[in-house]
Amino acid sequence: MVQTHLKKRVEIVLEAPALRRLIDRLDAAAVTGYTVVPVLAGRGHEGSWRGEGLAGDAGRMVMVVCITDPAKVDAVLETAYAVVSRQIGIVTVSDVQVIRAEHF
Amino acid sequence: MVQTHLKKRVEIVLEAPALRRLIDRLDAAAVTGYTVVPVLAGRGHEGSWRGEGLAGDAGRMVMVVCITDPAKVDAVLETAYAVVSRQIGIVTVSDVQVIRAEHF
Amino acid sequence: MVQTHLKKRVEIVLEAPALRRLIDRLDAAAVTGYTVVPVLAGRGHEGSWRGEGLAGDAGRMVMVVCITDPAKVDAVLETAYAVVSRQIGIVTVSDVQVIRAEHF
Amino acid sequence: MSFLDLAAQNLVSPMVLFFALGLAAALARSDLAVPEAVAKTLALYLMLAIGFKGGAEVAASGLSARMGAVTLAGVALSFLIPVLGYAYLRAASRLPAADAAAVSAHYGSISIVTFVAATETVRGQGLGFEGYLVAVAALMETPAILSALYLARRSGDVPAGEGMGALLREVGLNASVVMLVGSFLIGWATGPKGLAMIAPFIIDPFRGVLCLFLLDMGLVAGRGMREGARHLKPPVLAFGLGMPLVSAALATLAIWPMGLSVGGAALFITLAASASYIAVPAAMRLALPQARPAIYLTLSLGVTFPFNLALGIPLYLALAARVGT
Amino acid sequence: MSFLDLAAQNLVSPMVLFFALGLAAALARSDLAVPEAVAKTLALYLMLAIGFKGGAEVAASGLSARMGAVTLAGVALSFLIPVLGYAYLRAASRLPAADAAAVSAHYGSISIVTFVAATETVRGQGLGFEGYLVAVAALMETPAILSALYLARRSGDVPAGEGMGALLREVGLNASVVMLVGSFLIGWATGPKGLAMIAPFIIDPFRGVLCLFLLDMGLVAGRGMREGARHLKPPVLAFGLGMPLVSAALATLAIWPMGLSVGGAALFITLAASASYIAVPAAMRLALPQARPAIYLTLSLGVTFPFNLALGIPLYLALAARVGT
Amino acid sequence: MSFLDLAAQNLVSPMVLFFALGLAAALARSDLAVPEAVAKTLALYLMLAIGFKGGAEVAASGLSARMGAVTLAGVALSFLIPVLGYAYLRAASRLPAADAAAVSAHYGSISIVTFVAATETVRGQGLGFEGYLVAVAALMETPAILSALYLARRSGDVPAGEGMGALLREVGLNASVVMLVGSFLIGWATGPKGLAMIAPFIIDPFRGVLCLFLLDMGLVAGRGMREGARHLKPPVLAFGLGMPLVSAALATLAIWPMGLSVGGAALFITLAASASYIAVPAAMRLALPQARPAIYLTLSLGVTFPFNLALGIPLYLALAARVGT
Ligand SMILES: Nc1ncnc2c1ncn2[C@@H]1O[C@H](COP(=O)(O)O)[C@@H](O)[C@H]1O
Ligand SMILES: Nc1ncnc2c1ncn2[C@@H]1O[C@H](COP(=O)(O)O)[C@@H](O)[C@H]1O
Ligand SMILES: Nc1ncnc2c1ncn2[C@@H]1O[C@H](COP(=O)(O)O)[C@@H](O)[C@H]1O
Ligand code: NA
Ligand code: NA
Ligand code: NA
Repeated sequence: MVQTHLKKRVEIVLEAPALRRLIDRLDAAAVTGYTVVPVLAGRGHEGSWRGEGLAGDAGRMVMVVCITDPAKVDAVLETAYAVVSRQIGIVTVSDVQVIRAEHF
Repeated sequence: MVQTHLKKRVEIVLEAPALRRLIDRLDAAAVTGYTVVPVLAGRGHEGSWRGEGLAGDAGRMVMVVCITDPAKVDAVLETAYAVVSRQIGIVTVSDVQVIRAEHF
Repeated sequence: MVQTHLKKRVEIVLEAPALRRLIDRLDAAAVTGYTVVPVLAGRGHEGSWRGEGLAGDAGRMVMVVCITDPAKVDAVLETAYAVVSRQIGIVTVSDVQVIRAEHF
Repeated sequence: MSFLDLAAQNLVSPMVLFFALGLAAALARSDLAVPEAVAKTLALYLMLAIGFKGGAEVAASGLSARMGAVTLAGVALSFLIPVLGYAYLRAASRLPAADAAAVSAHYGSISIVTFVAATETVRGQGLGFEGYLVAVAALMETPAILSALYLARRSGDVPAGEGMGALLREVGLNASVVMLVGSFLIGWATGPKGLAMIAPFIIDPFRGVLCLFLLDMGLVAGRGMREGARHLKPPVLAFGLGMPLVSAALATLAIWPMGLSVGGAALFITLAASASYIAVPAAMRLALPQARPAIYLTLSLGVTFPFNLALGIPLYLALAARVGT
Repeated sequence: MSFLDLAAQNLVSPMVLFFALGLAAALARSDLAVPEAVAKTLALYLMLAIGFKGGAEVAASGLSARMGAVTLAGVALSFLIPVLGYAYLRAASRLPAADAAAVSAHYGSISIVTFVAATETVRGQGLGFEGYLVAVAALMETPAILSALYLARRSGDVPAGEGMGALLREVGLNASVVMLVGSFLIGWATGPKGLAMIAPFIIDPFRGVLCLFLLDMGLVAGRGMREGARHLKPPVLAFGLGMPLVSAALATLAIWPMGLSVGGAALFITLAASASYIAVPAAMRLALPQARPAIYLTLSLGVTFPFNLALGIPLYLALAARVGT
Repeated sequence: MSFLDLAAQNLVSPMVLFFALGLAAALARSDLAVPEAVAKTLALYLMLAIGFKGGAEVAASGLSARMGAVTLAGVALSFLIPVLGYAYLRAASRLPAADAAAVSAHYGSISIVTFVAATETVRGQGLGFEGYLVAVAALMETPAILSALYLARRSGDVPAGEGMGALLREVGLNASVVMLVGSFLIGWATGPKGLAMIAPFIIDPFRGVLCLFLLDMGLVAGRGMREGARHLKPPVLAFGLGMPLVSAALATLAIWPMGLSVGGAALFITLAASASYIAVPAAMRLALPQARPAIYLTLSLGVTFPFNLALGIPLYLALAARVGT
C-alpha cells in the first residue's frame, strides 16, 4: 500500500480584485505553493453573481487551493482570514494525504 | 490554535444544461451559498467529453461546490440527487472545517 | 438520513502538456471516471506561473479530480505518481462519501 | 448550373476545406482546438451577422404577402418532420422511444450554420434571397421539440418530468433564438443605413470567420465520430443521411407554389434538411434526459452536418433551381 | 440639431438597440451570454482603438495650448464631483459613509464605453474632436478615487486599511489606464502612417465590435438590475439619474471659455457625466471593502450607463453645440 | 536600405511598440492581461492567415525547382543548429545535458510570430517573398527536437523515457503544425479566388491583430523576465543573443547560391535565427521533463524574441539584401 502523509487543504473563495493581495500574503507566510482555480458563478451572503460578460474584476470570484503542513495550517488560516474577513469570500480546511511529505 | 467548526462540502459534477435547474433547487433548499467551477473535460459512465470548441451547452459539465451545515446536508443531498439522478453527473460529500460557523 | 459510501478523491495538479499522458494511464488503470478542471495560476517548487496570455500549453497547469474506490486508490495513486513524479505537479488524496457506491 | 458542377465547386470552397481540416485533425488526435469561449462567440457573431443582414434586407424589400405562407410552411415542417423521423426510427431501428424522439427533434429543428453556409453558396452563384428567411429559421427551431416531446410521452415509457411551461421558456429564450430574432429586428429597425454602419464587421470578414467556425465544427464533429461512432447502428446511420433528403423533398413540394426566389427556395429547403446541434441537444438534456446524447449529437453533427455541407447544399440549390422563380 | 432629433436618432442606432437587446434578454432570464474572456478582450480592443486613434489625431493636429487647460479642468472635475456626490448622498440617503464615498467615486471617474459611444454619435453628426481627449479621459479615471477615500476616512467610520501607496500603484497601473495611455502614446508616436497600417483592424470594424460589447453590457446591466434593484432606495436612484446632469452642467461651464470644438465639448461633458464601472469598482473592493458593490455597480451600470447611452449623450451634444466653437 | 535605417524604422512600428508596451506593463506589474482563450485564438488566426496566404501565393506563382533546395536547407539547419547550440552550452555554461539539449532545440526550431513579424517588415519595404516559405517554416519546427533528444540521450545522464514514436506523433500533430500546413494546403487548393473570398478576414485586419498578439507576447515575456531572470547565467544569456546571429550567418550562406528573392531570403534567415516558444516547450515537457522551462522559456521568449523583433529582423533583411536576387 502506498505510504501517504497527512496534510491540510485550505480552500479559499475570494473576490478577484483581492487575489493579488492574498497571494502576496501567502508568499510571505511561506506556504510551499498554491493553485488558483477560476469560478464561473456563485451565491453567498453578499448575493449571487456570474462572471459571464464581465469586463472587469469586480464582482468575480476565484478559488485558491493551498496544501500545507498541519504545523503551518494555523499561520495559513490566519493569513487567509486576515484578507478574506475584510472582503467577500470564504475559507474552508480539510484533511488530505500526500505521497511526498517533504514537498509541502 | 484557530478555532474551527465542522461543515460538509458537497461537490456536484453536472451537465451544463441542467445547472440552472440545480441552482434553483439549491436556492429553494435554503443553502447559504454555492460556487460554480468550470470543467474542461472528463470521463464517466456516459463516456468521455471535452468542452473545447463546443458552441452549445450540451455535452459540457460544470462543478458545483456547496458548503453546508451537517444538519442540512441530507436536505442538500436529496435536492442535488433529485436533479443529478435524472441527468449526467455525480455527487460527493466530504468533511471540512470553517472558521465562521454562522456563515454556512 | 441519506445512506452514503466511502470513496477516495484523488486530486492531481499537473502541467498541461502531460495531461493526455495522465489520462491515457488513468483509462488504462480502469478508473470509472475523472474530471479535468482548469487552473489560472499557481506556485510550487518550480516557481510561480500564470496561464493568462499563454498561446501554448507549456507553463500551464490543469487539475484532475478522480473519485475512486478505496480498493483501487493505490493503483490510481501509482498511475498518477508515475506521471507526476517525472513532471511538474502534485497529488493529494482525501476521503469522500458518495450515494451511488456502484458508480465508482 | 448542374448539381455535379455545384458540388464540385462546393467541395473545394475554403469553408468546406476548413471543415475537412478540422475533421482530419480530430480523427488524427491532433491537439488542435478552438477555445470554448471563442467557439461560443463565433456562433454569436454568425447569428448576429445573419440576423442583422436579414432584417436589413426586409427593411429594404418590405414585407411580402408570401412571407406568411413561407413561415407557416416552415413551422409546419418543423412540427411534421419529427413525426416521420420518429415513425421510421421506431420501425427500422431498435432505438427506445426517448432516443427516437430526441433524434427526430433535431431533424425537425434547424442548424443555423448549415443555413449560413448555404447563404454563402447562394451568394457564390450570384443569387439573392428573401431576408425574412432568417426569421423563418428562428421560428423553425422550437416546434420540432414540442412534437418530439409529445411523441415521447405518448409512447408511455417516458416519465412526464418537468413542467412543459418551464421548458418552453428555457427553449424559447435560448441564446440562439434571442440572438437571431433580436439581430433581425435591429437590422429591420435600422435598415440599410444601420447595415452600412456595421458592414465592415458583419459583412466583410463574415466568410473568413465562417471558415474558422467550420474548422472548429470539424474538430468537434471528428471528436464526436471517434467517441460516438459505435453508438450508431446502420439503420440510425441511414437515418442521418436519408432524413435530410426526405425533408428536402417535402420542403421542395411545400414551397413550389409559393414562388420564392431560387436562392430563397434553396435556403428554405436547407432549413428543412438541416439538423440542430446547439439548441435542441441542450433542450433534450432537460426534456428527455434519458435519451443518449452520444446518439443524437453524433448523428446530427458527425453525419448529417458534413453531408449537408458537402453534398446537401449543392443538391438543395439544384432542386431550388427547379421550383424557385 | 435639436436635442429631440438627436435623441430620436440615437435611440434607433444599432448601438443603443443592441444594448437594449441585451437588457431585455437578461431581464427575461435568457441564457444569452458573452464569455468573460471575450468581454475582457472587447474592452481591451475598444481602449486600444480609441487610444491609438486619439494619439494619431494628436500627431496630426499637434499639441494646442488649450490641451493643458482642458486636462486641468478634467482632473479638477474628477476630484470635485465625488465631493458633491458624497455630500448629497449623506444628506439625502441613509447610505453609510463607505457606500456614499464608493458610489460618488464612480461618478467622478469616467466610463470609457460611454466615451466611445459618444465619439460615434459625434462622428455620426459629421463632427470631429480633439484627439487628446482620450488622454484626458485616462487622467480623469483616478483622482475621483482619491477624493472618495479622503471623504470616507474623514468620516471616521471607515478604518484606514491598506497603505495608500500600494493602492495608488494598483489603480494607476490598472489595465484600462495602461491600455488607454499606452495605445495613445503609440498612436502619437506612429501617427497617421501607423494608423493607416492598422486602420482595417481598429477603425473599420470598430462600430460593429462596439455593438457586440454593448449587447454584453446590456446583458450584465440587466442581470445587475434583477439582482441589485432592491438595494437602490429612491434617493440613491435619483442620484444615478441626477448626478450625471449636475456633472454635465459643471463640465459645460468649465470648458465654455476654452473654445473646444463642438464634438470635443460633447465628449468632455460626457466624460464628466459618465460613471466608471470597470476600474473604480475593482479599486473600491480594495480600498473600501465595506462598501456594497450591489449598490455602486447596479447604480453605475444599471441606471447611469443606460441613461447616458440613451438620453445623456444626445443631451450633452446639444449642450456642446451651445459652448463649442 | 541600410540596417540602421531599417532598425530605426522598425523600432517605431506599431508592432514593436505594442510589444514594448506589454513588456513595460508586465515589468511594472500592471494587471493588464489578454485572456488565455484569446491568446490561443490569436495564434491560430495568425497561422491560418499566414498559411493560407502562402498557399495562395504558391497557387499563383507555381512550384519552382528552387523550392526543394530551400526546404532541404531549412530542414538541415533545423537539425544542425541544436548540435552547435548544445556544444556551446555544454562547453561555456554549466547547464546539465537535459537543459542544454532543451534550450538548443528551441533555436533549431522556429518562431512563427517572428516569421510573421518579418513578413510585415518585408512587405513594409515593398518586397515580396516565396509563398512556400510558410511550408518550409512548418517543416523546420520538428527536426530540431529530434537532434536535441539524440544529444540528450547520448549524453547518458538522461533516461530514455517515453517511446520516440508516441512523442513524434504528438509533436508532428501539434496544433501549430496542423494549422500552418492545413491552411497552406487550403490556400494552395483554392488559390487567389479562395484568398479573395476571405481576404477581408485574413489580410486587412492582419497587422492590427498582430499588434494585439505582440502586446500579449510582451506581457508574457515581461512576466517571464521577472520570474526567470535569475535562472539565466551570463553564458546562457549570451547564447540567447549570439545564437540567432550564428544561425542567421549559417542560413545566409546556405541560401546564397539558391537565388531566393530578397524578401524570401530575409524570411529564411529569420526562420533560422528565431527560437520556438510554443511547440518546442510543450514537446520538451514531455520528452525532457527534467529540463527546466524557467531556462528555455525565459531565454526564447524573454531574450531572443525581443532581440529578433527589435534588431534581428532588420539585420536579417539587410543581410538578405546582399544574397537575395
Ligand atoms: N502546496 C501547494 N498547494 C496547492 N497547490 C500547489 C502546491 N504546491 C504546488 N501546487 C500546484 O502544483 C503546481 C506544480 O507544483 P511544483 O511541481 O511544486 O512546482 C504549482 O504550480 C501549483 O499550481
Ligand atoms: N455555502 C457556500 N458554499 C460554497 N460556496 C460559497 C458558500 N458561501 C459562499 N460561497 C462562495 O463565496 C462567495 C462569497 O461569499 P459571501 O461572502 O458569503 O458572499 C460566494 O459568491 C460563493 O461563490
Ligand atoms: N470517478 C469519477 N471521478 C471524477 N469525476 C467523475 C467520475 N465519474 C464521473 N465523473 C464526472 O462526472 C461526469 C458525468 O459522469 P457520468 O454520469 O458517469 O457520465 C463525467 O463526465 C465526469 O466529468
Ligand atoms: Na430541419
Ligand atoms: Na464622471
Ligand atoms: Na531557429
